[in-house]
Amino acid sequence: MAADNSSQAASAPSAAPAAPSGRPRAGVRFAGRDLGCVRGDRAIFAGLDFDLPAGGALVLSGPNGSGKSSLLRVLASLLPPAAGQLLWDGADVARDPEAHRARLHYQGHHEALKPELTAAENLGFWAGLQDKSAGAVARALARFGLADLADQPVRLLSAGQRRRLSLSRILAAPAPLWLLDEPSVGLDARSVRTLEAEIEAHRAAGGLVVLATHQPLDLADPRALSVDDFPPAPVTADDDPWAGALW
Amino acid sequence: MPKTAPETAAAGGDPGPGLILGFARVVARDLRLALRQRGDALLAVLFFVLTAMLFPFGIGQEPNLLQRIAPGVVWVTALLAVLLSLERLFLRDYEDGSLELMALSPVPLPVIVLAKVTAHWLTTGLPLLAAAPIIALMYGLPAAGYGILLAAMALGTPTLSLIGAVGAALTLGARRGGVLIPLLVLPLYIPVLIFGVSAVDAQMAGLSARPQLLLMGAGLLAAVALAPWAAAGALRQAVE
Amino acid sequence: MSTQAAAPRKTRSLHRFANPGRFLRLADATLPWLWMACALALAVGLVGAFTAPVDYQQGASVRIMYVHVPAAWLAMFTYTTIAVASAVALVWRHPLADLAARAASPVGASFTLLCLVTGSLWGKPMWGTWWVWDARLTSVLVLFFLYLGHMAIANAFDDAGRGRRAAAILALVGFVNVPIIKFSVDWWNTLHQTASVSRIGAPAIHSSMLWPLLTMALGFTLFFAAILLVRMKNELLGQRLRNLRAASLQRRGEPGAAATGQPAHAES
Amino acid sequence: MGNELFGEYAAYVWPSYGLTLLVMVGLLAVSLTRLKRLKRDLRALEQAQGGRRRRRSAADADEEA
Repeated sequence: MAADNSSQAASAPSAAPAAPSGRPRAGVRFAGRDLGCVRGDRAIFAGLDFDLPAGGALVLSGPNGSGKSSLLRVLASLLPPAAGQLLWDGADVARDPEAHRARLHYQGHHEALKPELTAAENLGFWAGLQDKSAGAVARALARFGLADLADQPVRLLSAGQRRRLSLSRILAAPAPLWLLDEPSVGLDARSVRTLEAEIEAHRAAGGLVVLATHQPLDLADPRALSVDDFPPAPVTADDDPWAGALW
Repeated sequence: MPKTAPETAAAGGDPGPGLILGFARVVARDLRLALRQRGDALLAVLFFVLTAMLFPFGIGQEPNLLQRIAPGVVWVTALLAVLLSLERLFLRDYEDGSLELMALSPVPLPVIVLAKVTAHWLTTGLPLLAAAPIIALMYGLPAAGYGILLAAMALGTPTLSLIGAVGAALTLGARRGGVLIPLLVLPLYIPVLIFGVSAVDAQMAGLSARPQLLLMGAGLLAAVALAPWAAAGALRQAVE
Repeated sequence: MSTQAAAPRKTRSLHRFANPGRFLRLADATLPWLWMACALALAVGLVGAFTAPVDYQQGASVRIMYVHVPAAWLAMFTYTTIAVASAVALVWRHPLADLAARAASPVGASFTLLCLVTGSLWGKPMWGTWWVWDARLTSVLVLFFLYLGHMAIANAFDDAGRGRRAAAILALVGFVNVPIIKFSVDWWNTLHQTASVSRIGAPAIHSSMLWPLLTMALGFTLFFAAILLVRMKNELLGQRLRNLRAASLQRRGEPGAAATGQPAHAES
Repeated sequence: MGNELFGEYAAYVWPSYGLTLLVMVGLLAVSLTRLKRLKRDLRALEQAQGGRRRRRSAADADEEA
């Protein structure tokens, strides 16, 4: 995928617009300009823009395969965008990927848990990579009601319990940006409410959340974005670079 | 420095643990995982001893012939044993999503690769080192050769694991990735094999094995410097 | 340039190769000249090869040198080209470099095989065996496996781009290792130098034998350049075909999508 | 051009040159036939997607990537 730099000169980011909700605190802003994504030889979306202030929640919607997961992976810098720019506080994320990775938690479809290790050991490892103490792990487990399962090998846990354990990984080490790919799948009603409470607490503390979900979560004034509204320009568009070249 | 949650939430993530701490934590986890399923390390050693035992059936048990081919057999079978265990280096983490999170963690990916290779060497390379004298005994290697054989393998097997890690990382997500690793990695193993065997041969011939060991040490340092970086690049592609 | 207006965006297709149109026109322009130069060089080289004096020791079999050495040179030259193209592809993400590496690999492998076979044909009259563990032949044999590994991993992925990038890393790792392998094989060869295998010292190259050799090498290189351009066109057209097929599949899934380039809402 | 050309090693010299010719012609044949097939498929697909003006003026602004 050719990371195309020449087009950025044309859409130089203007000064970040004032926080719409009139919040006095000049919190951080997370924005995307003209994002394009190619996975394999297929263009997933193009020309996608979004803007998320501190404390904001962006809910991605769209049918399966419309690119919600791909967008989340682009935001997590796992998948370099084929076009466009990601801006954190006005600064291009690509310029300092380490800093961007340090400020986010990504929760994908996989739970990244080892069946042989216990719940505490699994969480302890991930928190350890963020240099967090055992205390933070215990608190995170407690918040998702897993305190008594701490010493259980993960292979004995149910799918729902594993899902909650995976989500509690995010609470163990605070990071401003949460990227959640269908976090509520497999959770029972009580856990969904816990998840919503945690997200609201995170937002209240000035954090940002981008999540893709099919089951609606009731969050305070979420911003909606349908990835479907940014289909890639079909290959045979007028600006076809092949025109007049073949024969 | 006590930071209340809001500041850390708004300001930015925490700087990760130091490189050494991050390295140690990954090694600790991998070793704990390996201990919980001891099979893999044992399989590698069993394969090593079993394959080395096959040669006399093929070539005959004529003592000084076996003695002459002893270093070669030990090294080739050790190399194949390491090769067999390479696929599980990243595959399980790739499949259960751990690799993505490691790529996103503050600990740099090359350090994580180095840690995983160290854990792999401790669970595969070291047992081979322990089993090598048994095979040397079966082949009647003269006593003088054991020390050099172990020294050479101590320098060579980590290099094999490091180069193998690049092969394992490259084939993640490929159709029948595991079958591909030998084809990618074996040509790169040839220098280690040549110097490893010639170190023991030199010792047998009464010459000093210093040049061979020095070259293998240089090879190891080069591998430590370049392989994690190349494997990390391959892993970044795999988690896209 | 993409406009921010709410009107349907005229974004460029994301499959931007470095302006394939220009490369294809450039290739079409240079190919005839390349083929002519290649044919000329080979013709002159062959004439020179067959009129050059025969080496007193090896007799006429030395004439094999005029294909064996250029093939060995091309094997190395192609691998270097692949390594450079891979570096460009990985560092500057230049899509054409990716394609060049993938297109060159089979050509390199074929000439490496040619070099091995002609080497053994050359060695047979002298040593009575088809294969001899001579340092250079063994290094070329290892290089042949590096080529096979490169081709295998380039095709091992469903996603062509992923395969090319993985092959690029392997090419760089392999390129770093080639001198090390060469050094270790030379070391190994001198150690196990059995009496019967006399190192085939490069025959004293008399000038009348040298210029045909260089001309043949030039001819081989020109052939490589021409075949590379043709194979790169194949890769480009293949990619284009896949894109068109993918796009038409996508469009068939869109009820009421206009035929021409109007971006329609993808229902898929 | 008598004996030197053939000499007693003719059995080795000619196969080498023959093989070189085979490799070169083989590569060329494989690549050119594939090129022809690709062009045929592309032309068919292009026509199938409606009569786009094929020959665009050279002044068409091919955008630099």
